[in-house]
Amino acid sequence: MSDIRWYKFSSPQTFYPLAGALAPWFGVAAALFAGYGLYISFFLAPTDFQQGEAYRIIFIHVPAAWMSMFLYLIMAGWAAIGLAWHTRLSSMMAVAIAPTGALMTFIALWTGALWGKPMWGAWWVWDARLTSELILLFLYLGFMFLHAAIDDPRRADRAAAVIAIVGAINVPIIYFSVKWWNTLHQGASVSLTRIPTMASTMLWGMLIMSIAFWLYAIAVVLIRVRCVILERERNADWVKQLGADA
Amino acid sequence: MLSANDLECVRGERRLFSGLNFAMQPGTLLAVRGVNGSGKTSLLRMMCGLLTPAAGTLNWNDREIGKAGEEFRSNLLYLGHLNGLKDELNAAENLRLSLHIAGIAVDEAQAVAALDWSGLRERRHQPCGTLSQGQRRRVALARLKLSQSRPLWILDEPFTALDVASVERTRDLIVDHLAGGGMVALTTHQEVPITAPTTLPIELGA
Amino acid sequence: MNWESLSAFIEMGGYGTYVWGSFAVTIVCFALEVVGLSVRHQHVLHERNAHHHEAST
Amino acid sequence: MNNTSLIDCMTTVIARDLRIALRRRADVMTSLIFFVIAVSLFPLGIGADPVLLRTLGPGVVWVAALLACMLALARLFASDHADGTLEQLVLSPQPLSMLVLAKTAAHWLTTGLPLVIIAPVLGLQFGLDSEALLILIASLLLGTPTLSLIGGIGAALTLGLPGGGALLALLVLPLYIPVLIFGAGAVEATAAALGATAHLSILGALLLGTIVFAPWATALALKIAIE
Repeated sequence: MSDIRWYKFSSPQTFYPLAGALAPWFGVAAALFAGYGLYISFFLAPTDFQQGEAYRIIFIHVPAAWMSMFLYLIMAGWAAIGLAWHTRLSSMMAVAIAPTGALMTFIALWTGALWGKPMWGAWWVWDARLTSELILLFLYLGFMFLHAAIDDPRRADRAAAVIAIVGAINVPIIYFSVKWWNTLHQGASVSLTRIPTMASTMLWGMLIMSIAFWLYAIAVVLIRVRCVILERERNADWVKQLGADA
Repeated sequence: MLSANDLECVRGERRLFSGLNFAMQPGTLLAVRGVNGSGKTSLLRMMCGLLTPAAGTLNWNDREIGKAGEEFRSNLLYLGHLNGLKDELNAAENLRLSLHIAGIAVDEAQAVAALDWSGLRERRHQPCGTLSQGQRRRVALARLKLSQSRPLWILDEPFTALDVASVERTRDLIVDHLAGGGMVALTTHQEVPITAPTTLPIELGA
Repeated sequence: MNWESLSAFIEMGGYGTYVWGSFAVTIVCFALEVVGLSVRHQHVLHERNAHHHEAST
Repeated sequence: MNNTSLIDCMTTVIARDLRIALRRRADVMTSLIFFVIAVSLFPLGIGADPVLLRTLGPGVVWVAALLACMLALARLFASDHADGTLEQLVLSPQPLSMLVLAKTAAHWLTTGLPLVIIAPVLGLQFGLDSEALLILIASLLLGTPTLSLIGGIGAALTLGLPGGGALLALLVLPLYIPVLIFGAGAVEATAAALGATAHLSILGALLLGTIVFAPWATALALKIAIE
């Protein structure tokens, strides 16, 4: 592994206050976008002629599903950077992203089930995307439990980074093999891919909600990375001098 | 030539040592001393590339050992706390197979000769699982006898669990290796006098 | 505004439980995450102060 | 300096592991017996209706083979880690990923191959016809090495960790899913007279991809684990 030491420049100590300053702004922006998005999804978007009002669940289901996928790839990216250049802060970012990504996957699964029940009469539908979402949740849990199982933070970061990279490479393979398996057994009729024909306001609503989810995720990850930094640098002097409200 | 520039080792929250510099020329004995837990084993493992240092670099002929990889490892012999013996295999099999993997082809006669040097000739067909700790250590040491061609020896507590005769034999082998232009880095608790062209004492945890 | 009345809005064309169920799950998850994080943050600061006091007294 | 070639070293690693496996036949048998028992449990659980068993057969045999492979993984590096031979592998002048490939090959010979040999006998229990059994062997022959290679990554990552078994399963099982889908799918496709060439070629592609990538990842994981 090349041993360029970048940690002098992106040291957790300098990032800690920066994250603290940015997080509230992202939080407020997320709230604003969410407000506007909800307004669109409930008051501007028309009723769908096929699914009636139930389709409005896509305004959370689809953003959550997108976020769960993107966050995994971003997590794997940070983990790879941390692994290759031994930058502790990048590994901490990966560790900070994982729980939020897992939460997004959990939300996507729940809203998928709540949508499937009225539409197809079953809480769980072996649809290609829902099944891949479930497997993605296992990949997140694998990353988090492997990281938690190793005491030494350095080895934990590097080992979890390897499984994140291997997982990231497997995500498309898993998706396509599940898609192949789904069309083989179920036929396309039951799959969620047949999203109702998208009136422009619906698309717009989903886009705004996705941005809201993005901003929320950034805010939460920044807050969590501060916790991770504090936990890891507990004995460092700069942590000791922090005021009670830092 | 193996050189270290301000090496640092951190275990958990504790910094074991930092700013460690040394250069091993042919004929140098690096004697690492220190209380238990002062990082002796960590330093040795760092020197053979098993442990990446928290800071600082190690160079083999001015190339960082991480990059010099295969070239560095074909000049290295490492003997750790663990003997590296398979319980199911007998001493001769263990010796030949492990040296083969380390890059030194050894035929049956050479293996038997080395085990004879180690005083284990008559036990060479016994599975290593049935040998005592001292005997297993002597099988591991027999690897030294067959690795004279390797310039750099890194030995972690080579003399533990050995009887006086074995300590004597091993010490002579190390002295010959040093006299022949080899480099040896070792840690030991027993005070075993080893004469070497140049001796570099390293005191850890002082 | 395509809702006649508040009750129609809540009833959501008969799918109220599902739609509001999904939104509830999402909001509860986000709330738990944020609250959990601030608790964790305070805990680390508090625990650090405890060490800090011991060290300095 | 170094007068043993890469191929020499790889064959030495394989020879050593096979010799040990022969002297400790119990390990080889345990995963094989697990496979047989696991497969035989399903009819007891589902009932003996031949039609049902024939449709479930491929899936059951494949899931049991997958679990048997996974259970045998813990052994892959654990004993070498304990007695210090793993350090010798890492310190060998030859590239570690190639030695890991050899080790995984030896592991497959002692666990994967026996499964492939026994599987058709178990397939008969589920009333699979001869053509389906042939494809079952072909799919397992292509699939089980991939399972061992991917499993190697998990085994290296969880080396020396408490609760390694369950953690290994959590890490490795999601990555096994594509192999399971196309493996079991191949046998089902023949039963439905759709032809399994597509499935088998994908299994082959997965195997080639894994041979290239997995040893590198396992070697990296090993270096991290023994630090």
